[in-house]
Amino acid sequence: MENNIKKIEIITDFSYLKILTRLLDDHNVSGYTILKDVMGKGKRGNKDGHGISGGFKNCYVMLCLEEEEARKVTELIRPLIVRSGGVAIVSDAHWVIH
Amino acid sequence: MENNIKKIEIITDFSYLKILTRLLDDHNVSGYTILKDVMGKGKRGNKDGHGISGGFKNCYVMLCLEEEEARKVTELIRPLIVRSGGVAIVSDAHWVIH
Amino acid sequence: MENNIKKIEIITDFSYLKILTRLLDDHNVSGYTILKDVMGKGKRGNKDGHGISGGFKNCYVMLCLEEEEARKVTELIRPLIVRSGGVAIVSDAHWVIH
Amino acid sequence: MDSFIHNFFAPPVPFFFVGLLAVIFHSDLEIPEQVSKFISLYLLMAIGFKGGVELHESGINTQVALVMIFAILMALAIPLWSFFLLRKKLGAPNAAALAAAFGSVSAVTFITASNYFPSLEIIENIKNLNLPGNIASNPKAFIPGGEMVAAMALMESPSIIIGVWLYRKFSDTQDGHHMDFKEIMKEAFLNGSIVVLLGSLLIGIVSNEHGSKIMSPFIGDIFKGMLSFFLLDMGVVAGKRIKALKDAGWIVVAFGLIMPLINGAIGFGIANMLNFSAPNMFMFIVLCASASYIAVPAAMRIAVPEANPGIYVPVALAITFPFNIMLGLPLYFYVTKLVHKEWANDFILLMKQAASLGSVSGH
Amino acid sequence: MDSFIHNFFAPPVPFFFVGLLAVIFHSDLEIPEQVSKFISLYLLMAIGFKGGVELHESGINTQVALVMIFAILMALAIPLWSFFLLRKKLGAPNAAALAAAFGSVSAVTFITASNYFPSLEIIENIKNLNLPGNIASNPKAFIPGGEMVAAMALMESPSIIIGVWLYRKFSDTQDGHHMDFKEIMKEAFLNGSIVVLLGSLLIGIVSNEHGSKIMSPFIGDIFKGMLSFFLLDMGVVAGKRIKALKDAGWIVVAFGLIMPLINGAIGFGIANMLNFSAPNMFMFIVLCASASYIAVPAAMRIAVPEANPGIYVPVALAITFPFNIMLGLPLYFYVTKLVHKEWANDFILLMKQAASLGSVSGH
Amino acid sequence: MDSFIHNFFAPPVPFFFVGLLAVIFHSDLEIPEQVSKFISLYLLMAIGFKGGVELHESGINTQVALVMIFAILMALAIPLWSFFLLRKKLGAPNAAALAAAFGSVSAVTFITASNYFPSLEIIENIKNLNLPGNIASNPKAFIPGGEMVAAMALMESPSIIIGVWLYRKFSDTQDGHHMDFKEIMKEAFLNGSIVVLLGSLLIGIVSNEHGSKIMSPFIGDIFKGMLSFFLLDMGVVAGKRIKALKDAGWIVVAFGLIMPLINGAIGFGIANMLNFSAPNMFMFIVLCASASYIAVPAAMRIAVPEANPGIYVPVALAITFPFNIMLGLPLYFYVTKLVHKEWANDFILLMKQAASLGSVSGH
Ligand SMILES: Nc1ncnc2c1ncn2[C@@H]1O[C@H](COP(=O)(O)O)[C@@H](O)[C@H]1O
Ligand SMILES: Nc1ncnc2c1ncn2[C@@H]1O[C@H](COP(=O)(O)O)[C@@H](O)[C@H]1O
Ligand SMILES: Nc1ncnc2c1ncn2[C@@H]1O[C@H](COP(=O)(O)O)[C@@H](O)[C@H]1O
Ligand code: NA
Ligand code: NA
Ligand code: NA
Repeated sequence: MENNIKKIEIITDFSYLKILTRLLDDHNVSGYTILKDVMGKGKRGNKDGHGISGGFKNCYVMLCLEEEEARKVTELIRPLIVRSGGVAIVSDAHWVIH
Repeated sequence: MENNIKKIEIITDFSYLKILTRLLDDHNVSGYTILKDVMGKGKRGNKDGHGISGGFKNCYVMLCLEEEEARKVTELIRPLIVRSGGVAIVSDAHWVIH
Repeated sequence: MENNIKKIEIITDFSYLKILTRLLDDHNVSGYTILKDVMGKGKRGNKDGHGISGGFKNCYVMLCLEEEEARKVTELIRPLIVRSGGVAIVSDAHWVIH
Repeated sequence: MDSFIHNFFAPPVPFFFVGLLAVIFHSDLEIPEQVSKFISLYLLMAIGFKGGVELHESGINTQVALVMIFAILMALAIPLWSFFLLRKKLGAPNAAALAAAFGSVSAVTFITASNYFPSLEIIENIKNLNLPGNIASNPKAFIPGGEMVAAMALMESPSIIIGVWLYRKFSDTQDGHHMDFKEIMKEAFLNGSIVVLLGSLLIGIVSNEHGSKIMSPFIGDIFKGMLSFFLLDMGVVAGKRIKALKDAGWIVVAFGLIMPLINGAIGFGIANMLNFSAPNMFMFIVLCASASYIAVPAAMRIAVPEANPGIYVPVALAITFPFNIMLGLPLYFYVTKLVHKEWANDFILLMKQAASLGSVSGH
Repeated sequence: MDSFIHNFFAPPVPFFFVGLLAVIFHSDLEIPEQVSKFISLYLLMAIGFKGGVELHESGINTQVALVMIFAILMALAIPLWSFFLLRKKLGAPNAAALAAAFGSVSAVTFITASNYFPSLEIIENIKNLNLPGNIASNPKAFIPGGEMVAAMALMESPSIIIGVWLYRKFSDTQDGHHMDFKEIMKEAFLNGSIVVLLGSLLIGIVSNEHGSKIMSPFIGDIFKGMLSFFLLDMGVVAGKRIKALKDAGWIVVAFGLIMPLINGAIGFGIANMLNFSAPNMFMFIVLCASASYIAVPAAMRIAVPEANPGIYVPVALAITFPFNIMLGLPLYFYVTKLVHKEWANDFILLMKQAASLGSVSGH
Repeated sequence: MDSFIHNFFAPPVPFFFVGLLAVIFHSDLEIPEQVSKFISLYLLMAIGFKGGVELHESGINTQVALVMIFAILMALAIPLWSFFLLRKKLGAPNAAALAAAFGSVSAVTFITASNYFPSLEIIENIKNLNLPGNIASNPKAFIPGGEMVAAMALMESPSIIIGVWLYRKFSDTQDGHHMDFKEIMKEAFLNGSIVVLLGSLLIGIVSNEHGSKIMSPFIGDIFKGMLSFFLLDMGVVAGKRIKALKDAGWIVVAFGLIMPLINGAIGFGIANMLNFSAPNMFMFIVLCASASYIAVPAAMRIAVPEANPGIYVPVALAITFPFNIMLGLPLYFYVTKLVHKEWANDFILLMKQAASLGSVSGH
């Protein structure tokens, strides 16, 4: 419909959210959206969401970016996510409004 | 896999959620899904999610619609999102079950 | 960019979350992500999110899977979602990191 | 009807109407869900613990045993007649879900009802003043026994079994049938509410008087305020659900008003037959007349997926619950006093003493 | 300045600074949002109920009527001069939003201010000791009337109307104009805070003394602790918002400090002219001087989308609010005592008695 | 073992087991996360404030200074021997994370331990009755000093530094090394718990007796109830985590039981050497023997990403914590009484008086 963009979705350990957003901020990424109460299951076991003891909860970060910036961000976050665990995917989308 | 649909995703200021859903209801949109605790960062600054003082929190609305209805909804929401800020994107998907 | 995957998204009645995840666990699905506070509207009326009386709240489950596994999971969940209501969609994505 | 006025205008009950009116006038008032869960767990913990302490003191006697046995029997029987009354009009799935709801209990109705009685502390205080011999000699006669809390816990789940059984027997479409029955039982008997209620009851029983005094500011003093807050929330949720009833029709509303009267009347008959003490009689009627809008709907949502939660939840929550706390409780108290005339006189005396003492009932 | 020290170092106020410092030192301290909503509803419920009980006792007399009338008038008038003071520097949308904020009130400032007075219970306790005749004969003279709570409720929303009207009249871009005015009114008058405040006020009025005693441990005893907790949260949020002011410039900060003084001075003039009692005068000044950072911003966000919440929220929350609770309240109390000399002497006497009694003020 | 029975059956401790059993029986009982954060902040606020008030009264004397210095030394030393004990079996990353956890403290264990002592108010009440001279003359001898709260705050973070340092020195894979050390320090010393604890401690110190009385219903009266609620939650979370230990093996479970005994014994030796008062000795042992399952795991998750939170969290939370509150506390109290024989006799006398007074210990 409108011009093409890339949508990056990251699900990782909640403890790393502050580091991740600082990284994005330091590189002046145009925008991102965060969910803080994210549960799940993966290679590192069950994240049942009880935050009191740390490390058992995820966060979700989503970025809608032009192809160029998306590629930059992908490289930026890769080493962090390797360390913090979880998944990061990218898919195609289109702007309706920005 | 199955028949094609469009997935519309809207992230905007939480204060506008009631207006947005009323708009969708008034036009008998077939269905939508809402997340209420959404943080993020964009052109209008940091939404750190503390709702007590209003205007620092986002909402997320997602609609899975046939192409036709998706186009209608896109036009419907455009003026509102322009006013309330945030982003709206559309992407391709397929029904598994509906 | 990287190798292709399928992203399955399920939105259904919150009461069925435990049954759904047990089903996924029983079949050793590689991973999934869960949101627990999901509102919305569909054929079965308004889910305004107040959990105290049950049945008025949704959950959201997302799976990033290789095409093969995605097909398996699709068939796995179909009968459950038919019973519990809601929608399930599938779309294309790519791994950034896994 | 004096107790009606009293019950209607003094907290906690009127907060329910603040919540209800807020929704009717489209206010955005909302009690955060996690807070509402916290307060509901708090109320269960408090009522369970208090019941346990009382049960520890009374021990297991004949009345305690009778109360518990007949509580379970009623929880199993109420769904039967409720189902056959409702089936024609609502169909088997909805009838089964509603029958299960009426067979179970509403903890908040029970808790609100317990406000009709003064606390033991107050009675003890009065004892030191001048009371006629019959009151002074047996202050416990003026409060419900701890067995009523146990009865409430016992009544919460059995109706779910009957409801599911009725549904499977009488439903045409056989959708939910492949659901594991064991699964449903687990859902029914191990939901968080019951665990906290029973756990606190047990702790109340084993912890000596010492424990009871430790907990008193938390479970006693702030109890009515927390209940007020919860009823505010209930009003909001009931207001939201009530809209769904427009589609369901007046017959459903009528059921929500008649069923508590029928079930309450049968409960009254049994309590009378078995010579329950006045406070126990009142509470037993309340248990029979009230309907579950939390535990049972949660189980029915899975066990009877064809039933419409837009019907069975609002009936229990937005019709039967407000009916009970507004009109039902005064009525049940009135008939209790009718058959316990002597007790009623003493009770009035007691409450006057309590009032003149500057003390308050029920906390 | 004794009351300044007292106010500054005794809870609840210093918890605000703990929150503020936590943010400044980049701590991850965060009060969960739902908890913060719960405590804010709790505070409104408590203050509303207490006000209702007091209003029930005082009835509607001339002062009550005058307080309410002039509260509304001030809520309508303050935005007018505020707007024209602010417009040049900030532009019409931001000026309208800030004007509406200053015309409205801050419930937490009001509640913190009410801590300057002892509770009625304490005064009654002292009465039984030896007090000079003038105090003993009229203990109510030492606490604000319930009408002040009503005044607070009445002042919360009208400024929104004026703010929107000013914006529509003086703004160049005409963006928000297609917004339904009725919509905005509903948002303004039916937000949850007002409903709980007014609802509790009404319940306080209709519930007899009995109801008041039932609620006392919940709304009285734990009140200061809950307020401390809330101020901790306010400190955290204010700390987060304060950063946004760096971009907005010093002029905005100056407004946040000057406006409460101007509005408070006018409130003082009116209270003096109309012979408000000392406690009512103090609370009236506080209402005029405080600014809304919850209800009004929420309404303005929709009604005036061009206004920058990064300006009007921090001014009210991170400048005016701390200014008021730290420096404003002692100042307003000081001028109140200046014009009520005799009352002030009696008040000091009363507080000494309260202290020697081992009792505490204001809960 | 009398205190064991008492501790085991009276609230708050048994609520831990309700939570644990709920998980074991697959109940859906869950305390909402935001509520659990609220209660944990509440507990820290209460204990911090009380400690501050006590510290204000005692001032800084030699024992206060010694307690604080040796608290820090223990927090730095415990991780060293813990690491070398654990490294062979668990590898450097897991050993470092667990060592840091054992060097730090568990606030809830500390708070539960403080329930062993009566409150100052109760002692004062008894003073007015008839007490032997040695008790009456120094009631403070029967409660831990405010310095113990300060010691707890001081012990919370230093072990993180040692843990990270050990990991970096002894780990083969050098993954986390590029993490900013300053970052980790900030995480360690500025987490919300410490800020609230220290902030409340300071407010307790500066606020006069007046402030202390204001807060007493909030931080004192409802404290045990809130703690009960929190332990219920801890039971649920511990139950969930305990499953992860099946994979980790019995050696890890053994560590969780042995480490508190080793660390507690060393703490006992130091306290004995330095002539700590009996209550301070007991609390010092508790601090040494307890392990952190909140602050330290959060920091380790980032600083030592290779360590498995499925090991170090359950050891601290599901093994060491229940061991301490069930068996550890009575044991530590027993050895404390062994070396403070005279004190122990007086203490028993005091508790008997408290019981006969109808009062309760420790609130
Ligand atoms: N295949 C997947 N699909 C969706 N979410 C996943 C997948 N794998 C992992 N996740 C999410 O990422 C979190 C961390 O994953 P892991 O590090 O693999 O344990 C999990 O708790 C899930 O929420
Ligand atoms: N490029 C983006 N990608 C993802 N989310 C965005 C993006 N831009 C804005 N948002 C979201 O939309 C909200 C409002 O955006 P804005 O109006 O640009 O401040 C932000 O707080 C983000 O949550
Ligand atoms: N077309 C749709 N687009 C997005 N979400 C939907 C749609 N239809 C249903 N949903 C979600 O699925 C839930 C259950 O749907 P239903 O069973 O149709 O009432 C709704 O409450 C929505 O959250
Ligand atoms: Na019933
Ligand atoms: Na004002
Ligand atoms: Na330790």
